[in-house]
Amino acid sequence: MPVSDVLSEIKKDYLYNLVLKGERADGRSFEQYREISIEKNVVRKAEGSALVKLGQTQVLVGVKMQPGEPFPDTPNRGVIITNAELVPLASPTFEPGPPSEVGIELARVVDRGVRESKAVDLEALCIVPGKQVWIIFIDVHILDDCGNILDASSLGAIAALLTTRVPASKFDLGEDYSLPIKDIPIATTAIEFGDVLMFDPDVDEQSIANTRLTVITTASGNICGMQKSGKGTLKQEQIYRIVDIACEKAKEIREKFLEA
Amino acid sequence: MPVSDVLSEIKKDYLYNLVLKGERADGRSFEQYREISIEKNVVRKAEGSALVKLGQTQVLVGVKMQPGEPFPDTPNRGVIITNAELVPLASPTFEPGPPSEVGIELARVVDRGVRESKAVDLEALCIVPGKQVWIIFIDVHILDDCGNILDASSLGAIAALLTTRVPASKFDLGEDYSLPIKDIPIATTAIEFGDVLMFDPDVDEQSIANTRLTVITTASGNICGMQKSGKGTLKQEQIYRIVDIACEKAKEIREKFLEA
Amino acid sequence: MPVSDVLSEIKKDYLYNLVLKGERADGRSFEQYREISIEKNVVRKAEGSALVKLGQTQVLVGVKMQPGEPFPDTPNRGVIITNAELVPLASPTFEPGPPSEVGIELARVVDRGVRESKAVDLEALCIVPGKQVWIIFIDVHILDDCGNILDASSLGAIAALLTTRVPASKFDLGEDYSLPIKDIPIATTAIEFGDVLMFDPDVDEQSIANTRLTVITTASGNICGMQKSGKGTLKQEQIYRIVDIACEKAKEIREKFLEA
Amino acid sequence: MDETDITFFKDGFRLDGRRAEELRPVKMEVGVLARADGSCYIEMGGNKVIAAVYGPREVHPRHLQEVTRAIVRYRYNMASFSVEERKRPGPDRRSYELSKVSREALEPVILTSYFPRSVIDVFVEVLQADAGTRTAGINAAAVALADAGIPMKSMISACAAGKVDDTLVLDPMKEEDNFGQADLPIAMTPNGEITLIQMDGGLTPDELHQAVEMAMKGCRDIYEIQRKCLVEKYSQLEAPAEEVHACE
Amino acid sequence: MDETDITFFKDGFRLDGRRAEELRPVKMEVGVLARADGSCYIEMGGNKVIAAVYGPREVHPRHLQEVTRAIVRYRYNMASFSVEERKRPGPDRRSYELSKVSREALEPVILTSYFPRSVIDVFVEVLQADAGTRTAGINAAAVALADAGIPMKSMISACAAGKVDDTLVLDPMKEEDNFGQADLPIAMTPNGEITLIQMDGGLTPDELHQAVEMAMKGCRDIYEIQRKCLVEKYSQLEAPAEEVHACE
Amino acid sequence: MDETDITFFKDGFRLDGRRAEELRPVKMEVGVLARADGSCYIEMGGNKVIAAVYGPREVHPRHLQEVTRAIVRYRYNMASFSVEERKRPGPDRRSYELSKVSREALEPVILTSYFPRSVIDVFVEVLQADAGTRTAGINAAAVALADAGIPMKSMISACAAGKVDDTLVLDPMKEEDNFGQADLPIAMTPNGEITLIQMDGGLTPDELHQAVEMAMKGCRDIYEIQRKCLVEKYSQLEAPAEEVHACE
Repeated sequence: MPVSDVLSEIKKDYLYNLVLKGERADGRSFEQYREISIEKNVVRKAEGSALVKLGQTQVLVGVKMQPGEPFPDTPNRGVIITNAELVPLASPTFEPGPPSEVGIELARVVDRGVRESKAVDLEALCIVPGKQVWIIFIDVHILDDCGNILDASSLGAIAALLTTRVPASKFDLGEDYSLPIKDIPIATTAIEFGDVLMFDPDVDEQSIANTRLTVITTASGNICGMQKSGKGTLKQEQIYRIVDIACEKAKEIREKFLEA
Repeated sequence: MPVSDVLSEIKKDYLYNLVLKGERADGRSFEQYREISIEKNVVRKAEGSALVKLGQTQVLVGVKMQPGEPFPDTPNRGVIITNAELVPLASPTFEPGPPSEVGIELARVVDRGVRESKAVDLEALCIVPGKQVWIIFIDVHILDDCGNILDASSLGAIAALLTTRVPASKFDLGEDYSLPIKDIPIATTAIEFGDVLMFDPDVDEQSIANTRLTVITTASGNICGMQKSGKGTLKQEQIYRIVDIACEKAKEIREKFLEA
Repeated sequence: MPVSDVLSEIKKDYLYNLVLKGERADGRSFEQYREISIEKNVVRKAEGSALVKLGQTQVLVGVKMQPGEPFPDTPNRGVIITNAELVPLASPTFEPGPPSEVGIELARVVDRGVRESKAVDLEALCIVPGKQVWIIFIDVHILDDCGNILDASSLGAIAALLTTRVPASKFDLGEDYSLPIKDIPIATTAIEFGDVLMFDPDVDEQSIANTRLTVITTASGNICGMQKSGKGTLKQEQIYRIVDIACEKAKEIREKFLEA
Repeated sequence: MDETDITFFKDGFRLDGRRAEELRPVKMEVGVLARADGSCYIEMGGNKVIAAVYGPREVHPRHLQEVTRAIVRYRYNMASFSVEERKRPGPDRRSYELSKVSREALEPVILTSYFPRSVIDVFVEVLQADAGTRTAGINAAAVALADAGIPMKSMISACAAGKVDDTLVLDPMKEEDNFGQADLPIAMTPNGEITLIQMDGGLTPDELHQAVEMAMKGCRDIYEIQRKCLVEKYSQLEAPAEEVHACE
Repeated sequence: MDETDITFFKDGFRLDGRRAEELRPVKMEVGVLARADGSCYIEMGGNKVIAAVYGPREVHPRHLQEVTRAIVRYRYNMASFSVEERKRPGPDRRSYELSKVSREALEPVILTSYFPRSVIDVFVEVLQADAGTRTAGINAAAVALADAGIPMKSMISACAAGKVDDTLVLDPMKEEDNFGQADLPIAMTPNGEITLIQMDGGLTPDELHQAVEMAMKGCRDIYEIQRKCLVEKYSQLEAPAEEVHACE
Repeated sequence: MDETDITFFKDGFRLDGRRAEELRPVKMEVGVLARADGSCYIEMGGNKVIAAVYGPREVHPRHLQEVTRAIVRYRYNMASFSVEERKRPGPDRRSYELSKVSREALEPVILTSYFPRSVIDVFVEVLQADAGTRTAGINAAAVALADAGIPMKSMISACAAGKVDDTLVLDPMKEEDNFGQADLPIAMTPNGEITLIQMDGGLTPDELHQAVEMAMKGCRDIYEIQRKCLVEKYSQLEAPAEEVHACE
């Protein structure tokens, strides 16, 4: 693949020169997100769903629920299972087959945000203690990977959960009701490139950066999850700075899209 | 594989020239089947079995039965599970490993014939409604692929079912009895090659044809299954013609081999 | 890999010339084992464990137990499940992924020794007849393959079983007790090379030999398992000779390390 | 397919108000994905399906390469949440079969000899399923191929006919499929060359002829929608000649 | 292996009427498959096993190639319906082990250096199982190799000895295997070079010697049947010299 | 992480007698395996972990090769018997994630450009687990890389901070991890360049700063142990210059 190597070198130079001038290819400031849109309840067959667009990135998240057995160590709590499909439709770099390392990490970080923020009231999802609880399947389906699918997926997950109706009547367990949501975790991702921190990277920016940090924050402004990825390093101060901005960004997104 | 490419070109020319003269390599007419033989109950350990020979093609089908759970949406019916093993013993083109696309399609078409013709009286295979029914495993084992294994497998499946004894005594469920059979579906396959339709293709004919159509018919002369395969096209009239001849052929085969 | 081929030819010549002189590279006699050490109870989380060193070869065996269902044909007996992991840490020739043919054979031969010698009193491991029995997982973890991992694994398995405490209290099934052991099977492996039989081969000796025979003997001096491997042949007398020496060696090892 | 007590027709209209020979509403949008070389989103009744095309591109693994032509791959996949009961992610036997027959429905019109040693990948994701996902997928995939600029001899359009309450109907929806007596999906070129035909259920030879006719009529209706959709997009862009050619 | 109440001997005869040192009836047919390069069908008592040989042929994947010799692959497989309780299709741990030891039983006599960079594939399908399928498979595979014209130093013949009711028996059948005290399969050349030996159960050193002798005697009986079977086929055809040589 | 009734502190000491900012006892041994190119065994409290390094060596399969540098692979694996309830052998989703972040914790310091087209394989086996296996694994792996003579820009040291009973603690053990309120593992160079950071639970921004400081302090303590361990081994051997360099 020498041709694509050459192209990526040129692209890297181009983006690096922009960075020196304090610019990004699409004219955004370093801390600015691309345009966000969230369309809720797009899949009628799911108990909850949301289509998130982050610039041209598109992620569809569906939530399905069914009764099942609790884990032995949490007999009175519902269960969350998060899965992500990086289907080859979404990017030339995705391949069919079992989840890749990247897909597994993405699903686990999305899951961590929902779980550690205690977004879902799992105690309220116990049907028969120790015997039967609600199982929540959060399925993340990437449709178009134009960068930062992690933030988009995380946003899609909580947006879909916010629309979810517990399908009690379908299983003769009373009337349907809205899934009880207690917090709204938001993931915010930045990359480090040439000593600059850029938020919400697009696919080209992502490809040239060696380091990425995702910070997930709760409605009360606490941090409930972090994940560094990529084979680069971060300085302590850079981490603190990303955390600070992540808290701000998350607040904006939460208020604008999810508390309406 | 340039050598095999050259050979296949030569073979194609040879067969094409024969077709122009209205002939097939083994002297059959276009609608004529190779010699058929069916040996029943060849595997003592199976509840039913049949070894079908179609010319040199050999397929062994075994039927096993055991009690199990019904599907939730059909609580009073037995369950049929059809599987095909295209083991590498049978052809240089078969490979060990999980079922290939071709093997899966074959199993599903054989299954469709048995299922859609309602050949097996599934209601009669309920043991305890909603709890326990008979599970029928139809296992197709290809031994020698000399062409048209689909018709041979389909024939083997119904022949094996016709010999099947429900092993009730083995599971303390009363006396053994013959599996109740209500119809005898027969699959008939033709290929299209140079505007000619050839039935029961051998392995060479198959390899040069772009299009194949299988038609499955019931004892009453209705059609219960169809499957086109291959990357060619068919005209509407060709389909009708294959259906007409398939009905005739199926009638002959049914009367000669399965209603004796 | 022409370089490694050359090296292996040189190594083969060297070892062969040694054999002609009646010698081995590390100075042992043909029937002599490398130094053996057994460290018991090295893994606190396991019900029993043992780290076996055979020269530089290191194998760690852990035993875990939990209640489970018996096999239908042995409703009153505990169940043994033996697994071996040839993790890539242990040898440049081991690869990550599902167990290889070599790993499966190793696990099955270790299992055979334990099972056929009736080393574990399985009847004593019945909890509720037909419903619940103790399941014993013997997990063999190869750490450093410097040859003859089969004997080391087999030794590790019985040593770990001898230290195993049945974790009854953890499952509210009464007080913990020592796993009832009735026999101590020992595996002894020899290779054939240039008409000479060498016991406890190291990794180089193994690589040049075409034939290997493992003989497993019980405390009473009977043979409870044998396995030839490799693409060479053995003469009848060679087999008898290996069996004779295996009985002696096993007696020595048993007395020295396992009956203390 | 099973008997039931549902009344499928009322005053000559179907459960959703359609006549027997009427298609469900179709919505089609081309070029909906940024990363793919071609793409198309389709809604056919309750089905929501998206197709993407990548290629011609290099083949991995190499041994699948063909010296004289491009290979075509087709992956039909259902999202876990697309159906009533959650589907385990990944392919099952059904999706392998549908991928095969769908690929074979498109291959006859793709000019694969233009691109030796390469692959044309077609990916179809079912986001919401309501009977007829394979035909919806083929319709979207054919448009996505055109959108990707893959040279084709003609468009491919697909539609099913079914039998419910002893009546033949076009484009069966979920209830008609679940409790119907037959299902017969077809794909074809605008000239009526059939590239996919499957059938299950029970039809007399006469019914079969009628069902084939009906499904072919449905394909022709779909074709008009596909054509319009592509013309709209490419007329805006002043489409280069080969693209227009691609849709005919 | 388990204790039971079955009486295995009556007046010195076994459950199926055999004497202790008697083989079950063997039926063998060579060249039973059209596609394979060599093939053989065998019945040993209730066992029905078929073996096919393909090759020497190209190795895929390539990295398995050996520069100086052919590799040999052996796949032992049981049909789902070959046993009392249906077996899930595909290989399990037992079949991996049997494939390995069976391959190693045949490799010593195959002249692999004649065919560098190629593979000789041996496929064995157990259609009906009744104890002794590995030895039946090896017997059929050895004949199939000869039928495929693969040059061999000699034939390979296989047979097991067992111990039931404290008595050694040749070629144990299912009941004797299930409830027996030991099983010792052997494969060897006509000269008595042993290429496979396995054992499980319990034998004193003395019993082991006797069991080995008994199994070797069984192998020699099998060899006569293999030889006759090949001679019959190839004498009809006026076999070329190397084929006769192949059978020793 | 869950609420519970356990009292985690008594008179300012933790369950195992440690102070809040104290590491568990660490035992480290380098060069413990004969076959591997480099290896290290570590005990951190109840954790027993072994790491091996192979390479630089040839890459299989070939298509993973990089023209300008070595690739690094890292496989984190738990022995079945290393945890309370037996773990099924083989990788699960957790181990895939840990393998990825651990590899990315080491890659920044490995001079991969010295070995184009090759692979450096790092294998980590958890023999006994007691919270903190990923950091223990990274610590052992970094030393094993040095032991294998792989050129590195610096050592990597890893340690976690946690929050229990609203108090920040260094290097949480199993009980503190299971019932704690947060876990924050870090890996870094001796200069404080952070190569791994993960977090779950709940921390205020202030607590986060303190926890990062605390974990970094732990890393520095670990680094001293790693250095001492390598110096001890290589001073005995009169270590060549590049090895010493490797640890600094």
